[in-house]
This record gives sequence, C-alpha cells and structure tokens, in this order.
Amino acid sequence: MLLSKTKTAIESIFPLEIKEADYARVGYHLEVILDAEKVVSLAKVMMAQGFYLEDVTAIDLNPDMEVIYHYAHTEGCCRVTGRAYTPRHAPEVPTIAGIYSGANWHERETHDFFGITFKDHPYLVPLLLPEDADFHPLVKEDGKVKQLKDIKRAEVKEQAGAPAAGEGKPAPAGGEKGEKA
Amino acid sequence: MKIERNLEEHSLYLNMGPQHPSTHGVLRVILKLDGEYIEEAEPVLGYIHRMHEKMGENRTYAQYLPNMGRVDYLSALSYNQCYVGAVERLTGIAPPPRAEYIRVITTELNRLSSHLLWFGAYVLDLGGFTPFLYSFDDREHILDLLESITGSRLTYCYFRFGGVSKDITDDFITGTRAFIKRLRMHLPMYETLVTKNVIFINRVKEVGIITPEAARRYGVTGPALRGSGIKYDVRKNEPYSIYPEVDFDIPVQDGCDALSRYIVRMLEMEQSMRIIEQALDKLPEGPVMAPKVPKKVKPPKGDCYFAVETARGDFGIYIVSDGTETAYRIKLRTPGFSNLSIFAEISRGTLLQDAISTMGSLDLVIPEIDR
Amino acid sequence: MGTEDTKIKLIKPGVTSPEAAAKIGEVEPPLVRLAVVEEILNLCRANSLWPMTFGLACCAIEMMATGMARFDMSRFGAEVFRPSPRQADLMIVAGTISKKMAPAVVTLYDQMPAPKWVIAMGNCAISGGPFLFKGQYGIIEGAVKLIPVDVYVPGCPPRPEGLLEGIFKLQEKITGKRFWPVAQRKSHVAK
Amino acid sequence: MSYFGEIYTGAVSLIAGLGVTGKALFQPTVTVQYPWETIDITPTFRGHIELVTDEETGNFKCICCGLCQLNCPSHCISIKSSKPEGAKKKALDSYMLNFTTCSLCGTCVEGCPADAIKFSDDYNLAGFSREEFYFDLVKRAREEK
Repeated sequence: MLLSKTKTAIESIFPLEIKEADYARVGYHLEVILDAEKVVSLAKVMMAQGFYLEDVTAIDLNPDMEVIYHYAHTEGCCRVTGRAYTPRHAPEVPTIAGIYSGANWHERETHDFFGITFKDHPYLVPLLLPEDADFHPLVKEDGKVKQLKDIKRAEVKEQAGAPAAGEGKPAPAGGEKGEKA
Repeated sequence: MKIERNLEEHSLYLNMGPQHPSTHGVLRVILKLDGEYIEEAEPVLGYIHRMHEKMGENRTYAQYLPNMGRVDYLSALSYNQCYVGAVERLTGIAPPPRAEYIRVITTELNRLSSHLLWFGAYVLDLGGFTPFLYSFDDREHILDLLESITGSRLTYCYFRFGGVSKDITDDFITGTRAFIKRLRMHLPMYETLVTKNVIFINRVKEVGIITPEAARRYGVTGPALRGSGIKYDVRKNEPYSIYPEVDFDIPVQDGCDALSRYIVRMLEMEQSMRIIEQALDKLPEGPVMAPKVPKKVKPPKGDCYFAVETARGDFGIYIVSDGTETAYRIKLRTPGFSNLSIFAEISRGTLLQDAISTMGSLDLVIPEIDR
Repeated sequence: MGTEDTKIKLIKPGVTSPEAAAKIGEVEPPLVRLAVVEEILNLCRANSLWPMTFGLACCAIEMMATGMARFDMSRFGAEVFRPSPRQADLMIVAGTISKKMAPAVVTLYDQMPAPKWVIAMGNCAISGGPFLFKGQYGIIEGAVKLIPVDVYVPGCPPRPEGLLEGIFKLQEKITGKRFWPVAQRKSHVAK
Repeated sequence: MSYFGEIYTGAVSLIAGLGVTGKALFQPTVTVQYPWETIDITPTFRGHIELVTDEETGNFKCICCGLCQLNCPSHCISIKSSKPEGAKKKALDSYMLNFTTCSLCGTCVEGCPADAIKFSDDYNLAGFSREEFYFDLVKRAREEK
C-alpha cells in the first residue's frame, strides 16, 4: 500500500529511473537512480510523502562517485534509496538541506569523507575531521578504486530467459556509466 | 547553523565542552547567549572520531566485529546484531532459531542496562546523585549476567555470522529471571524517587520541545521520536529476528518534551522485560551456530541495508561488497547523529540550564555520533 | 594525511616533542626540603586523590562504575570526581584521544595544579588500542605522546578492579609503599 | 498553585525520597572488602590470552599454524616457529602478545584449531610502563610451571 503509493508519487516525476528492489536481499524497497540535479526534487517528493531522511553518504567509484540518499517511513515499512552520480575529479551535487534540515550534517560528513561539494549548502566546513583537515579519508587510492560494475549485484530477477547472463552484464541505468570508463 | 562572531553585539559566547560533565563525553557546543537565553547553539563534533568506516574498508568482515562493540558501547549488542544481520542478509546465512532467541534476550538486557545508565546519568545531570547509585547497582547485575556468557562487561563481541559464539547456561536463565523480578521491584522505587519528584518534573516538563514535524525533518528516531507522539520502532515497523513472535507494545507519549522522552524510556524498560520473559519461555533447543558458515565470509557483489532499533533509535548499516573478504564500503547510520542535529533548533530561545535537560534527554553517546 | 608534522602541531604551540611535553607541570623543588614533611604530605596526597571527571569513550563508563556502588573507589580515597581541572590532581585518561581532542587534553593537563598524576586507562589511552592500524588518520597513539603518564591500566575496557589496581599502583608510586594487599585471584582454570 | 501548596508538594516528594534512602539503611550489607577478599570471576572472563600446555607431555598444544595471528583484527599476536631437523612438527619459538592493542574479541581463541590458547583471568593488571604488557607468552607459561 505504502510502497505502491510511494512508487506512484516518485514515478510522476521520474518515470524511468525507478525500480523495485528485492527487499529480502538488499533491505530496501525502491531504488531511484537520479541525475545529480534531481536529488532535490526527489527530496521534495519524499518529504511530501512523509518520509524521513536516514542518511546521505557516498561511495567512491571510478569514474563517477555515487551519492546515496536513504529514506524511510515512520508508518509501515518502506525504504527508498536514491542514487546520484557525479564525476570523481570534481564531485558536486545540490544540497537538500533546505528540505531536510537533518541533511545539513549528513552532507557535511560526506564532504569530510569524500570531498563532495554540496551546492548552496549553508555551512560546508569539516564536521568530524579537524577544521584544517585537507584530506578526504574515504576517497580510495587510485589503484583500489573500483568501477560500478564491480560492486553491483548481478541482475538475476525477472529476466527468466537469461539468468546466467546476469553475471557479465552490468546493472541497468547506473551500470552503463561504469562501462564508459 | 554557523555562529557569526560579532564583537559589537552584547552577546556572550560560551564554550560547553569538550570536557564538560553533562555532555557525556567529548561533545563541544558553542552557545551564543543573550543573558540567560540561548540565541544560537552550534554543536562541534569529531572529538572522538575513531574512523570506524575507514576501518571497515581495511578489515575483513569477521575482523570488523569487535568494532561494533565500540561504536556505541552502551548498547553494543544491538550494534552487533545489526552488523551480523547485514552480513547475513548479504551472504544468505540463516542463523538457527535458538541463536536468534539468544540474540534478542541479550540485546534486550543490554537495552535495559543502557536505559538504566541513561536514567542515572540524566538525573545526575539535573543534580540528583542518589538515583545514579541505585541504577548502577541494578546495571551491575545485568553486566554480571552478560559477562557470564559473553566474557566482557561493556564492549561485547558476542554475535557471529550465523549465530552466537557461546550458548547460554541455565545459570544465566535463572539469573535473568531473578533480575527481572528485582528490577520490577525497583522500578516503582525509581518512580517515587524521581518521576514523582517535584524538582525533577519542573526541570524537564515543557523543556526541549521536539515537534513531530521537526523530528521528521531531522530524522530523529528512537525514544526521542516516540516522545513526540510518533509510533515508530524498527522492531515493529520492520520486524527482524524474532520480534514478530513476541508480544510487546511501543510506549508513546505526546508531550514532545524531555519528560515525555523520560517516560518513554522508563516504559520501554518494562516492555524489554516482557520481551525477555517471553523469549526465555519460548527458547527452543538446538545449536547456536548455523551449520555451514564459511571460515572466510565472502559475500557476493552487491549492497544491502539492515536496520535495528538500538536504545537510542534506528541504527542502520549499509554494506557495499565487491566480492572480496573486505567490504568496499561500510556506512553506519547512527541514531545519535540525527538526534543531536536537532539540538541547535530546539535549544534556540530557551534558557541555558534547560540546554542541559534537553541534551540529556536526547541520550547522547558521543562515540556513536562521531564514529 | 596524518603526517608527523600535524601531530606535533596539534600537541601545543611551543611544545615540539613528547620530551618537552613531559616537562610540563613539573614541580619546582621547594627551597627547604624536610623529608618528614614531604613524607606526610605524600601520604595525604596518595590517600586523597581527586580525579577529574574526564571521560573520553568506553572506558569512561567503567570509570563511572568504579566510582559507583559496586566497586566504590571512595574506600581508597579517590571518589571526589571534580569537573574542573583546577581542583583535580589525577587525570584518568579513559578512552581514545583523537587528534582533534589532543590540544584539549594537553590544555586540561596544563591547568591541573601540581603535583599531578595521570593514569592511562584502557588500551586506547596506552597505545591507540584497536584503532591503531596502518594509515589511520584520526587518533593519537597513546596518551604518553602528549602528557607524561604514571600508571597504565590495560584492557578493553579494563574491569573496575583494574582501575583500582591502577590507583594502588599510583599510591605506591607517590609514597613508595603499597597499602593494600594484591587481590588474590581465584583461578577458574583449576575447576 | 498556592504558596503553601507548593511547600506541601515539595515536602511530600522530599519525604518520599528520604523514605527510599531510609529503607536502604536497613537492608543487609553485601559489601566484599575487595583487596582482602575477592569474589569469583566468571569462568568465561576474557583476559589476555595464555598458552595451554598438554598435561601429558608438558609441551605446548600450539601447532604453530598462525591462524590466530592471521585472524587478529588488531595484529597483536606474532608467532615465531621453527622446524628442527628430523622433527615432524613445527616447534614454537616465541609467542608475543602486544596486549596494548588487543580488543579482547576472542577471535584468536575461537579460531584456534588445536585449542592451544585460552583466556587468562588477569583482571587487575596495571603497570608503570607500556612494555610491561608486551607479553612473551612462552616465557610466562614456563615461569608459571
């Protein structure tokens, strides 16, 4: 009920980029893959639907860093994961601190760890690291950073015809970006 | 958010912490005061940042287990449970039912000890010393019980992928029952001593108002959210382990103030005892470890999110695996981080001494916020 | 990223090495030294240590437990926890010292009136403990890198008995003799 | 609330609090005078680790596989072993434990295939230098014998 309502609401704005995840295996219901510009509109939809923001975080990937937004609902059980991609050499996404006040700290933390700039953030200074820190601890060394296809679970759901083919095939949408590297 | 330091104003800047008896650790709050009133508050974090997320990328899955006891040392077993739950979800290992029951029993005991410590320390912040002694006395009994099976008093490393490291004993079961009986006798005493105390009520009533709307904007969870009238508890909303099989309620209060949060926690202790009793009654026989757990846990590629309800709220772990023995990324979503972030807003315009009651009522554990 | 330079910069302006840091807070020798008076004073000091309320992490909870009903540190004269460093003469470093916290620890130590003592409680305060790994960027590898430490109490966290033993050891260091018997452990191995 | 009403409620909660303390006065004393008397520590207590010797032969049970060293999250164990000429098994030369980085997680004891290590019951360790807690377990075990 909650799930379908949320799905419809998100679909009204992002018709193509939403997919249902296998909750039992990944722990969230919906996965929304966004352009970096659209994180604000997702936040607006989620706010209107009564979700709260669990966290904002990132994964260091090559060539695009993945910025992750976890939303959950206080009535019932519905978790939504938003993913946005931004170039690794100059990562930048708009802030959602104007909608979710709690995002302020989460974004500062992500900035600390990954060096991602949140456009229009009211106060983007180190939160957990010392004030003069000039390093981003969770950015991986060049040799260790992986591509998106190296961390994505192979798609075995639904494609009944070709379950084995999932292994080599990158995940849709986001996966293609990894291929370009 | 940021405090502009303007020297021409007649405001007073006050540094609370990082060493302050009522910040419960090394939190620093910069307060801008107009007389006794707080104009702005800015918490400064990072004084106990211990690089847990970085360590997750350096250690294998099994080696990361001891870290979990140290993120939030007061409800270490909830964190253990979340981490093993996440890895089990990722790898598909299913723990045997007895192990799940043991996990819930010990976690709820741990929740009791956490709430007891909070109760004592909160009243101590407000100037009452005696309840602290009583609550620690009760807490020591829980620590004795948990030490007898886990081997440590505080930073437990007890759960394993696919089970628990050691089976519980009959002594533990009788000890737990005796303890519950004892705590049931002591809770009314706490009520006489604290809950009905005029001074206490005056200091916490209508202090630190968190409106449900603000709570959602900041992602506040746990007793702080339930004190604002929102009935959200991961154990009920997103049941894990054996919580669907036990009967318990979620206490909710509508006051939105520090007193409501206090009452929610006190009522939660009773519910925890109910859960423990039921779990002890239903405790099945059998092994405590899944039969085929690989020595080296190597989850397939992919990601997974797992959330549990700790004593402070919704704790989630997001693991991204690249198919090796070490996680590619481990993100810890800690409840205290979100709960503290609301402090700047709710303390604005309140009195300085109320800031202590407000901060205490959020039940902060700083290493969990800084990670 | 966490180079030697930043570490020293964080310690204190003007203090560039642990050796220099160790000199902070040394008591100047009195003009006239009377052995008897000194001995009596030391006896008093040792039996009324005033620790500072200074919890950093997990060990702080065990420190609280030591002061509370079950273990009752007051039996050995060390229960008067003072929130202000000016009133304390014993600093129990109970927990991990992060690089951000290090200047505050040194400032607190400087503010304590001499003679003063430091107990490093728990593995983090001794050497960085479990958070010591290659490439770590956030913690100080032991309180001794910042301030002189008198007694070490290992454990993660140590049991309250460990901290009590640390206090006994400190009293031994101050007065030169031990007041309390060594607790006879009952070995469970024999059972 | 009236002035006298406030005094009354204040007095009532004060007396209620005093009553709790009063009751505690008449409860039996349970104090154990610690350094003179001790209570049993739980057998599962995790202290630092110790080597187990085989009761029959008197040798260490350790087979020098190095699993504890490998599994340890904080790298506090280092083993040196050698294989004497003609011997079938490796012999333990030294077993060093840096207790100051140990997190007492128990991975080493659980992972040991030969049950050659166990937790000690040293719960009240303290010392004047860090080096006191770099244990040479082989030496310790021999001294105990």
